[in-house]
Amino acid sequence: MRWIITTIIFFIFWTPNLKAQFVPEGSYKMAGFLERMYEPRKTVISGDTLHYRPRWVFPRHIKVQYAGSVGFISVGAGYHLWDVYEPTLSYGLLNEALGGSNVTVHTISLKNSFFLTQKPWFDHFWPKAGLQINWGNTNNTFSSLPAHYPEKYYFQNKVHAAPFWGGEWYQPLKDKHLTGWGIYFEFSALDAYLLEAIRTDYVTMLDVWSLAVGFTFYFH
Amino acid sequence: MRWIITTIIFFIFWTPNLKAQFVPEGSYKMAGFLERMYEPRKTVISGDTLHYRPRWVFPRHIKVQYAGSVGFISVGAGYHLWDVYEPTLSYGLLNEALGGSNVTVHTISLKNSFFLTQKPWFDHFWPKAGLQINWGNTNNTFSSLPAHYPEKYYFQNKVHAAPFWGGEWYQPLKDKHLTGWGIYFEFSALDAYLLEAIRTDYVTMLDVWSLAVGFTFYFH
Amino acid sequence: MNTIHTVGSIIAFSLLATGCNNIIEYSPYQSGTGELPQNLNEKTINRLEQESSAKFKSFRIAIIGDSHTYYDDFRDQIKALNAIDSIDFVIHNGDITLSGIHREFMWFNDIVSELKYPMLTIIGNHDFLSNGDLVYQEMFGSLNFTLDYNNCRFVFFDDIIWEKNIEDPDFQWLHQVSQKNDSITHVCVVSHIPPWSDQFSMGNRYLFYKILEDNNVKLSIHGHTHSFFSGYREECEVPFLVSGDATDREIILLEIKQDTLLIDRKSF
Amino acid sequence: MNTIHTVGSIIAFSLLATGCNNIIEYSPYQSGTGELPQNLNEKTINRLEQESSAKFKSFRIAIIGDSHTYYDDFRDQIKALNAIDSIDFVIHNGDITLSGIHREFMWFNDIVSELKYPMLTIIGNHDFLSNGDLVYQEMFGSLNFTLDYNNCRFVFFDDIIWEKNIEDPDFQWLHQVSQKNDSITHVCVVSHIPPWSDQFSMGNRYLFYKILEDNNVKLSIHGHTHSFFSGYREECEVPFLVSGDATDREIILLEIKQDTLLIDRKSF
Repeated sequence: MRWIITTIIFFIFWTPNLKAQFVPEGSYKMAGFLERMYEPRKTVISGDTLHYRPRWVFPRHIKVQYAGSVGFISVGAGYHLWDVYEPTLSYGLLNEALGGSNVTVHTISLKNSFFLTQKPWFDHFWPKAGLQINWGNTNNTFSSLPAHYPEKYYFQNKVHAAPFWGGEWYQPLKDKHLTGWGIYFEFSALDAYLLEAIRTDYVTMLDVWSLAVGFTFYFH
Repeated sequence: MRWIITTIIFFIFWTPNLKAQFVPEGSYKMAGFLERMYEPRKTVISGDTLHYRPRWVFPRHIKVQYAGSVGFISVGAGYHLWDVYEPTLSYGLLNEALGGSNVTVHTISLKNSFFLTQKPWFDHFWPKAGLQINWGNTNNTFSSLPAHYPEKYYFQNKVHAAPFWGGEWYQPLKDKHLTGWGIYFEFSALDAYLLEAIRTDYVTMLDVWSLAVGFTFYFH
Repeated sequence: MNTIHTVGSIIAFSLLATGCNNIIEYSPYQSGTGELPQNLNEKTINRLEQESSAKFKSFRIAIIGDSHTYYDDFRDQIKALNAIDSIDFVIHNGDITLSGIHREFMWFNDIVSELKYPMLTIIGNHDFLSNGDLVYQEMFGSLNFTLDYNNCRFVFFDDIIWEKNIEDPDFQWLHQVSQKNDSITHVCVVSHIPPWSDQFSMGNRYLFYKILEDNNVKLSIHGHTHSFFSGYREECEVPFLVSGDATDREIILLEIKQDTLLIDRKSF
Repeated sequence: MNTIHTVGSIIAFSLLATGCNNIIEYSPYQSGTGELPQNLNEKTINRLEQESSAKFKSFRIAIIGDSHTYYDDFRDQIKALNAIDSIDFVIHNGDITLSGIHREFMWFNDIVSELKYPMLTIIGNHDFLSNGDLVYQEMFGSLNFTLDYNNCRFVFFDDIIWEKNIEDPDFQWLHQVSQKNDSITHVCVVSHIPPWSDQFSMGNRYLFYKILEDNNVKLSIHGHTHSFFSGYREECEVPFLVSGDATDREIILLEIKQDTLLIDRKSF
């Protein structure tokens, strides 16, 4: 484990110090299918014409992530809204082959990530933080109790919220599909762990973090 | 009961034979709020401007209905799409006060109604047919079996499909909110009843129908 | 104006053809809306207990069950029952509906109204679906009840568990009303689910057997399995009788004598 | 370059501070990922059975339970146990976690690793949540097991029902291993849920009592209720001992003698 973390830290801080501009547009020729998505389309509603561009619904980025309490590996796609907000919906998998767990866990996660600065640090590093909502599907997790239980016998244990903080080292690209890519790390803390950190002296605020590392690819 | 049905039949066939045009537009001055909903608005998505009219999302009609296996009384709203299709989403209530049932039943129903003719019969009467999806909420109905049952112990009994046929007597109006109104009847047959009609000699195709009567109000 | 009358006639015809009986339905899940007869079991018990003799006297009953929505077979079964001479009463072992919805109770009632013998029903697990348990109670009365007839006691016991979200049957009541009493000639228990079915926990099965044995019950009568069984289970000293469903096209006749119970199966 | 090193140091510090131990977590629901010790109960049983004498000899055990996530109280409880002289072993009556998630098992293990006496745990209903039953089995071994010590038999019995979607406890196994055997001095049963709790159907409760009575069990030990109880229940001839939770800040000491069992409560 340690060598992975060390490699990542090395990687983040020693990549060449190129000038960065976040999600630059038009810096390189786009692929045909992306260009076509930027073209306006029309549809008719109640006799009116609605103009739209397919690009609006096609994701801005995809992420591939290792660990972070949402599976051994997770992949997701998302958007970039109102300048500072980056929602990403992912699916994570943990099983015998991927992560060595003797039980399979499927996790759906909505990562609500916010940019913490207006410009990147050292031209490349964007500090981010936000809240993740993780929805775990495995044995004996439930969002509402099975009918045979008395009311409120257990609290739901399927959905967990997890605040996180971290950052991403962004690298622009001259590519017809991608405007750039980034490598990120995030420390997240599950609500259940935070609760124990608050409630007990035994569990401290340093015991609750789960590290995720991953790559982001940004589309034109 | 009989007198209600008789009154309705009488009403449908003896109202004056006015010239009808289905959902006429601009025949009368609209109310301010409706007119404003027809005005185009703008919003910005990804740097693009999207033009739309609030009228697109405001329902075309509302319905108030008696009986029809979806409650003593049900109210709903819907749209008119692709000329022939009229979807209506309703909520129906049956309880002690409304219908004299010692158990309360809440029903959500999606009425998928289709016009069967291009022009009304006798200038007013539109034959219609379609499929209703009824979702009943009461005791011991479930869409998936509670966890303590073996798999497939029962078939789901919460959602029922019901084909229906009927028609509406349409009357245009000179009103600033409404373009017209209609009184309708529908005979619907729940899938469970149809199944018995097919499976057994005892239940015949004449035993399975449930009558609904109601009013529709059409907005500008 | 002729066409209008044509259309009017079509609608009027539809209304008449459907009999205007079930044509106004507020919900398939309705209950207590007054279209069904009330307290049929209670009325039958009153009638039978009046006709009953104070001392033991041999008699014969018919047993059927699990009619569900096998309406054609069930109608034939009712006709076959009417064709049999001298039955004192009929027991229906439960599952009179498929989904516990109101119209199924109406159809059941319509068919059963042709029966010339008095009939008692016990509730089945299917009759608990939707609001069926409420409709059932309106139509028949209590879910647990007893009949004393010709100095024999019949204990009708609701043993539905899963459909009540895992609720124990009222074993205390069962034990109390089945209590060995030397003045009663025979005690028979009637419940829809036989105790070896999977709705019973291991302990509830054990307890049911124990109550049957301790009270010296003569015969334990059930439905639910959709196939006939008569005889002993390994774990219990009391014999069981299980009726099949309406599609088996048979009637079980039970001859109750001073010293024995005779079981006969009659096909139709 | 100075600022880069500052940021690097912050991250490196975070990693070191968190100990890098739990910092890579694939899922709170993971199981079998190798961070936990294995088969703790089995190892303890092997050790105890080697130390055990062939004939009866008086001994003393400590009983705790329902530690859940009361970690501060639980740590004090472990310290208090260490401060007591001459305990042969400790029994934890189950609910070692709150939600059955992996990290709770790690925290439990971390605290318990300070205990100087051998400990046996029985699974609780909370330990069944998420994939807790799988983590539990990896960490401790079988859910049903026995310990023979100084010619006494301790039967550890998993009686969790609802969390297995209504599955009967293995009463046949319980009956078999508790079987009255004149060569064994005392038999004690340990299970998380006392039989009068609502997870038991009426019949399962009756059956549990019956097995305890028929096998002449000396004491039936439980947790689950979060409050201490010692004595008889109306329906059963075998006495019960129920431990409270970790916040009760007490340890139950059980002195096992040839002719009697002495129960003592020690606050800390």
